[in-house]
Amino acid sequence: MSGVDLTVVWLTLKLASVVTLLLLVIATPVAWWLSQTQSKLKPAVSAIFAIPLVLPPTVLGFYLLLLLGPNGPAGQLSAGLGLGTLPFSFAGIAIACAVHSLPFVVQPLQNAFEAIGKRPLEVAATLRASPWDTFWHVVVPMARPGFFTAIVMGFCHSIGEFGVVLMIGGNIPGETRVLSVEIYNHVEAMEYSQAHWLAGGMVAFSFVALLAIYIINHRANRRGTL
Amino acid sequence: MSGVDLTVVWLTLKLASVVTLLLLVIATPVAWWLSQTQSKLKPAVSAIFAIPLVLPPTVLGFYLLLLLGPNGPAGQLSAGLGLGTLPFSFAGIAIACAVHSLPFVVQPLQNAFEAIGKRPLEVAATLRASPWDTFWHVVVPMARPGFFTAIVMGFCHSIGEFGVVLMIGGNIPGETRVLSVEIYNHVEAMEYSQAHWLAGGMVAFSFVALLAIYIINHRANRRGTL
Amino acid sequence: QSGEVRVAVASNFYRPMQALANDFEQRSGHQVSLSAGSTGKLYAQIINGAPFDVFVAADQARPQALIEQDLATADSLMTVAIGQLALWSADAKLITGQQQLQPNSTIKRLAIANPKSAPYGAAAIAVMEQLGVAQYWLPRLVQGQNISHTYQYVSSGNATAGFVAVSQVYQQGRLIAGSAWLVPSSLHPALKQDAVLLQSATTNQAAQALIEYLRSNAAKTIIQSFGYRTQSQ
Amino acid sequence: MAIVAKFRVEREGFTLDMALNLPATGITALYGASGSGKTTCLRAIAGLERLPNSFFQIGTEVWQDESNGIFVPPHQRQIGYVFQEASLFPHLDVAANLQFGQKRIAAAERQVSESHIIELLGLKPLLKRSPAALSGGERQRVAIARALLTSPQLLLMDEPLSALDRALKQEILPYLERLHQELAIPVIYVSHAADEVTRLADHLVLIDGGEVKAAGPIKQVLLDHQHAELFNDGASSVIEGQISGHLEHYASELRFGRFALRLSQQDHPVGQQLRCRVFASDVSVCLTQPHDTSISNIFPAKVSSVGDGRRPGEKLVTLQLDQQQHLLAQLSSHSVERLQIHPGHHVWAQVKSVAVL
Amino acid sequence: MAIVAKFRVEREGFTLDMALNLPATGITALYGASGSGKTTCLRAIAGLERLPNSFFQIGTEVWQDESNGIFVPPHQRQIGYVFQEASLFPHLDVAANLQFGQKRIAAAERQVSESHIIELLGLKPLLKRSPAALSGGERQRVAIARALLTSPQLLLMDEPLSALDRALKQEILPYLERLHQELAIPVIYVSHAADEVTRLADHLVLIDGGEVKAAGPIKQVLLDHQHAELFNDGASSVIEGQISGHLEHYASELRFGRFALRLSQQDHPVGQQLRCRVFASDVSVCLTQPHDTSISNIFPAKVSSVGDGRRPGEKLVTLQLDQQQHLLAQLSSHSVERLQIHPGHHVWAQVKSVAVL
Ligand SMILES: Nc1ncnc2c1ncn2[C@@H]1O[C@H](COP(=O)(O)OP(=O)(O)OP(=O)(O)O)[C@@H](O)[C@H]1O
Ligand SMILES: Nc1ncnc2c1ncn2[C@@H]1O[C@H](COP(=O)(O)OP(=O)(O)OP(=O)(O)O)[C@@H](O)[C@H]1O
Ligand code: MOO
Ligand SMILES: [Mg+2]
Ligand SMILES: [Mg+2]
Repeated sequence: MSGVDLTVVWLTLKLASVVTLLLLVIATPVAWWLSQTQSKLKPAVSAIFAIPLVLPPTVLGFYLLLLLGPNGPAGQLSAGLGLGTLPFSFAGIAIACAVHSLPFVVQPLQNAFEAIGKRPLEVAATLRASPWDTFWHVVVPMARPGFFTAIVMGFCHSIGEFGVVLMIGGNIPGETRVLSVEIYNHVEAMEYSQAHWLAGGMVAFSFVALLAIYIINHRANRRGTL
Repeated sequence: MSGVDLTVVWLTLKLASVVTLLLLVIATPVAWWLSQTQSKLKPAVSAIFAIPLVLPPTVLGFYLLLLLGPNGPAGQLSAGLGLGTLPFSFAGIAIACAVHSLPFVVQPLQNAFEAIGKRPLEVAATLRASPWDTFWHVVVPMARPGFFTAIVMGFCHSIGEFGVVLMIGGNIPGETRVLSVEIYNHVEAMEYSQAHWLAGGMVAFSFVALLAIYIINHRANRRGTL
Repeated sequence: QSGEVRVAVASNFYRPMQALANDFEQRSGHQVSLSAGSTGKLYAQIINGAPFDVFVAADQARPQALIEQDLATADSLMTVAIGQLALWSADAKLITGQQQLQPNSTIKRLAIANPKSAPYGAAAIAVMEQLGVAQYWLPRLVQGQNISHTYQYVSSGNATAGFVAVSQVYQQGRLIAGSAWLVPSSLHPALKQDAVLLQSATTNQAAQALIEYLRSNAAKTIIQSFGYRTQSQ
Repeated sequence: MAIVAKFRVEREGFTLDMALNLPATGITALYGASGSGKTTCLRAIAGLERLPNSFFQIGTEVWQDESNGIFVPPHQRQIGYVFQEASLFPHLDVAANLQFGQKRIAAAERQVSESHIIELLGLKPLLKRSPAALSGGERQRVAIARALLTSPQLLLMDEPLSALDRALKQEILPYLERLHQELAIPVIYVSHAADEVTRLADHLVLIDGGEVKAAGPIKQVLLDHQHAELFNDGASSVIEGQISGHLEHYASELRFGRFALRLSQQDHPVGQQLRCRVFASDVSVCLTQPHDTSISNIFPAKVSSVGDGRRPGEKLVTLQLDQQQHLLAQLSSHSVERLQIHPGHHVWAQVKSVAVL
Repeated sequence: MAIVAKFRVEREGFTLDMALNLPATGITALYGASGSGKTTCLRAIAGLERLPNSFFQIGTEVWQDESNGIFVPPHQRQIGYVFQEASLFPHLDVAANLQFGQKRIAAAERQVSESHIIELLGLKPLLKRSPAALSGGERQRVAIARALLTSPQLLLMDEPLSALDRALKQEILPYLERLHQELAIPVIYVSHAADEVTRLADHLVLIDGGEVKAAGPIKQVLLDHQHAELFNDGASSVIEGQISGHLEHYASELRFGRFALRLSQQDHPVGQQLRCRVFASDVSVCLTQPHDTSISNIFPAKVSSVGDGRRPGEKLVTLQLDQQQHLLAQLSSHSVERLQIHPGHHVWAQVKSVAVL
């Protein structure tokens, strides 16, 4: 692989990592709220968080472009705050990517939280753990399979993210040109052998990486609960 | 909306429904096997089923095209069986779409199956239920939240599916031109107001539909287990 | 009797092709179905058995490649349209001519189409090289995947200006909005868009009729009305 | 009919190694300390745990014979199982939980009446409830009913009554007894409660540290002083006899050998076999025949041995009524010394209370 | 210090309405049939269930007063809770489960020694195990230890010992007693086992159908014939006295009023207050003073009333020893008639066995 491609690989991994982190930070409280709430708003909030799934990525990207651009409300807000506008920046694709992958992270977390049931929370409370403490030391470890799935799905989906990134990113080398766009470009340009090499490498690498984390997870599961 | 658009909407819903069904049929046994197996192959199989996530949809579509096309091994097989080749047909996009959405369906099902634990299976066995019987009458109902998530994610993701469908489907009216592709067409034709209408309608419709099923699910959950 | 012709058309040419198809359908009674996509994607689909009869590309390379692989008929090859490039901004006062391309321009971010996959992008690079400002703009570029993305970058104001197709910003010979500089075609290789009849359609009379139609003056008038030039016979 | 079982398994810090040979009739109690392997054994019988190198046969049916590769999966074994923690299906209401097993056996095989069980276990008001809305004892009752409704060939119960209060136990126990008498369902019953065990069990298996310490008819096992410590319920002896008549004052008479025991009134007809347990602590000894005492059951006996009791200061005295029948009496050493009780002496055994089993 | 509670809630087919006024010292038993509302009450005390219009106060601390909008969340109540089903954290091993609560209280507040509890409950070999690899009784022991290690101000226990065998109970019970004596931790204890309750409890609350049927010092509540049915353990009376001496033959003497009771040897020093329970079924009556009997405890008494027993053919006779002390005797009607036992008659009460509480 050429030097350029390595930048691209690096950027891709960075994007996926940042997005995954961002997703966890956003999705965890949302999923927790959804799993615990008795509110009538629950179905509405659930539906809103599923919407990014329904929109084709390019279309989503298109609207995010309008929303975050200098004429869009979010863009004017961010510009007013002195942050500039987000499209064509790493931060922009990260946010866009996160919006798109949100449902894949909220759902498994919510399911995992709900599967815990009330009893462990009650037990923790009688053992003097505050709700916050309980969340970190009981809920999070017990929801490990859910977090695992959420992280794998969020990370992988961000690596494969394409339409949104393409639209919001502007293919700027070193900033927003990620692997998926690069492979796509090769396909478009009839450079099939480069595309094959890149795609093959990506699949092989991903397989090895996934295999490794699945093995680690498998071991951890065995050691942990039945 | 014009007559053409209604065909597109219909085709989209048909695609999403067929794909969801297909996904359930494929993913359920896979997820069940993964949740129950002690095999050393488990991490490898898990990793394989996560791979479609990593590939950008267009790239995935490209390779499916190569694979299923008249020169690809799968294409030659299907042609040899007298089935013709799959790309550029409804069956083709359905299969491609299913491949792409598989991880979103396998994962929540697997998590739900694992969350059930062994005890209910043991209880069912002592009550004379065969493994098959147990699966249908204990595992499936107890994994309802997982199935719900899997269905919502599979269905929504199929509606929003774009890159794979465009690549494998070829934007053929009445056959493979679904809503996401139609919006793309409008955008390409600079018919932005149509694009906005379609996208807006899609979001609104999806929101209402999702809201409805979340409300139904919410009620069912309340009636069911705690 | 009426037949059907399936056209794979490069996205940038989708709008004129719709008009052409309507006109053709009225004249011939044949049915036309259009499938839009990027040229590279359509090419990949055709070599993998896509059921198209006519391919209208955004460049000359892909139709040529199909002919070399015996997937298209050489005698049907024709240049349907010649694209024109414009430097365009959504700001009505910004672009007054090529001087905005000089360094220290008021243009903060310049959008072009991906030069690797889109001919308009390659043409834009050529223009900047010709003007000797390529080094200046390289770090200030944003690339749309195709010319349509590029247009959206500019029209949404995310990019201050960009190289777009004249066909996107002109209607009936007048600028629709913003300000623009029409790039002289001498500054870049010609943006020739070729069409070709696919091998599988050699017996399709409707397809042959469409190829014939595209060569007609009626067709050329329509094509020109979308801001393209056409090749003189 | 007999049950032959051989189970062996090694676990971190625990080895189970049991060979059992039980009659496939009546109630067999598995009794042992916490962690002694009772649940593991029951699970192995049900086939829920497939222990290597193991063997299980009931009557002529071999359910497990690893040396010949035989292993009948649990759902093909006609068992009923009541788990130590009531494991109701959370997605089904009480009624559906009850029907789950019942629906899965042929109508012809249903020998247990649903309405009867529902009434017996007081489940009527709970039928439409979800398991989450039940109290601990209510859950356990549903689990018992559910297992019974499969009309099993062998009933396995893992401390089914420990979550229930005494009044409920008192209602359920006779039903279990009758069930196994009427339907001849053999029952293997794990319990910590000595009173349950002695009341219900025909056979007793004492388990300790994964091994069988004693097994046999309950009368035999209980009579052996050695096991008093393991059984942990205080020594007792069992009297088996026939109802010989119903008396006024709501009393019945049980004849055993040449003796008669006065009992509270029994429902059983004259001639019915009956078993009673007499705790050593309920037996006192007089040197002369007491007359003006409220104790009705007084038997002449011969001291056959004097052993140490469980605690210092206590003696366990074996009294021989005739060739067949012994009684154990738990006396203070003080009394033994004061009354000069030695083997061979003739005394009067006063039985203050008798537990009908 | 006192505990004042008022809980009310309506559920489908069940209404809880309890007003409790308990001393915030000693052990209070909640006793009642399955489904009577014991767990609900305990959960309300812990704050796990927030019942509307309810009130709870311990000492000067108000934990719940809905009319003033006060509700202290459970984790801020210094309670220990042992759930009816041992609810260990599945993701933690036994050691980590034990430390979970302990880590969360200030070192200065730790009054319970970890190593001591681990030894007492026999948890040493289990420390590295996962909860899934424990037997039912082992899980329950871990749960008890875990609750104790938070050195709670109030210990709530929901049938903690029902999964344990008698030997273990016998070891744990004295520890619980000592715990509450040494640390003065008040305990509210739900149990079905009458022997546990009578041994442990200072106060007894009888619950039925969501209502308090009787509450008070255990001696009082048990002595009332009315409650025998509810308490379900057979009538009994409680004798409270002082150890007056240790005798030879491993015996001790308990002095109460002008009487002395001979007991098996007690560890307590002379002068120690002690409480014993005498079951009505362990008391027999003679018209003349018996001499050559193995029964050591024989008291002159006056029949003060003759009532009906639980079953037909049984009578419950109240015997008055002196102004203070009563004994209940359960006799057959046959004997009552034969011996002509009527109020005012003087008899000899023979106490066959005494349970030290
Ligand atoms: N969520 C609920 N909805 C309706 N009824 C309930 C709910 N939870 C408990 N109950 C009922 O409330 C009553 C009291 O339950 P509780 O658990 O307090 O009983 P308990 O005295 O602890 O019984 P046990 O000894 O069987 O554990 C029971 O009749 C039970 O069925
Ligand atoms: N998966 C396991 N791994 C290691 N040891 C185990 C496992 N399961 C059970 N044990 C151990 O095996 C022994 C027997 O357990 P079992 O559940 O049969 O006991 P039990 O007699 O039923 O006890 P209890 O009366 O407490 O329920 C216990 O010491 C337990 O700790
Ligand atoms: O129509 Mo193109 O090939 O996407 O510029
Ligand atoms: Mg057990
Ligand atoms: Mg309870």
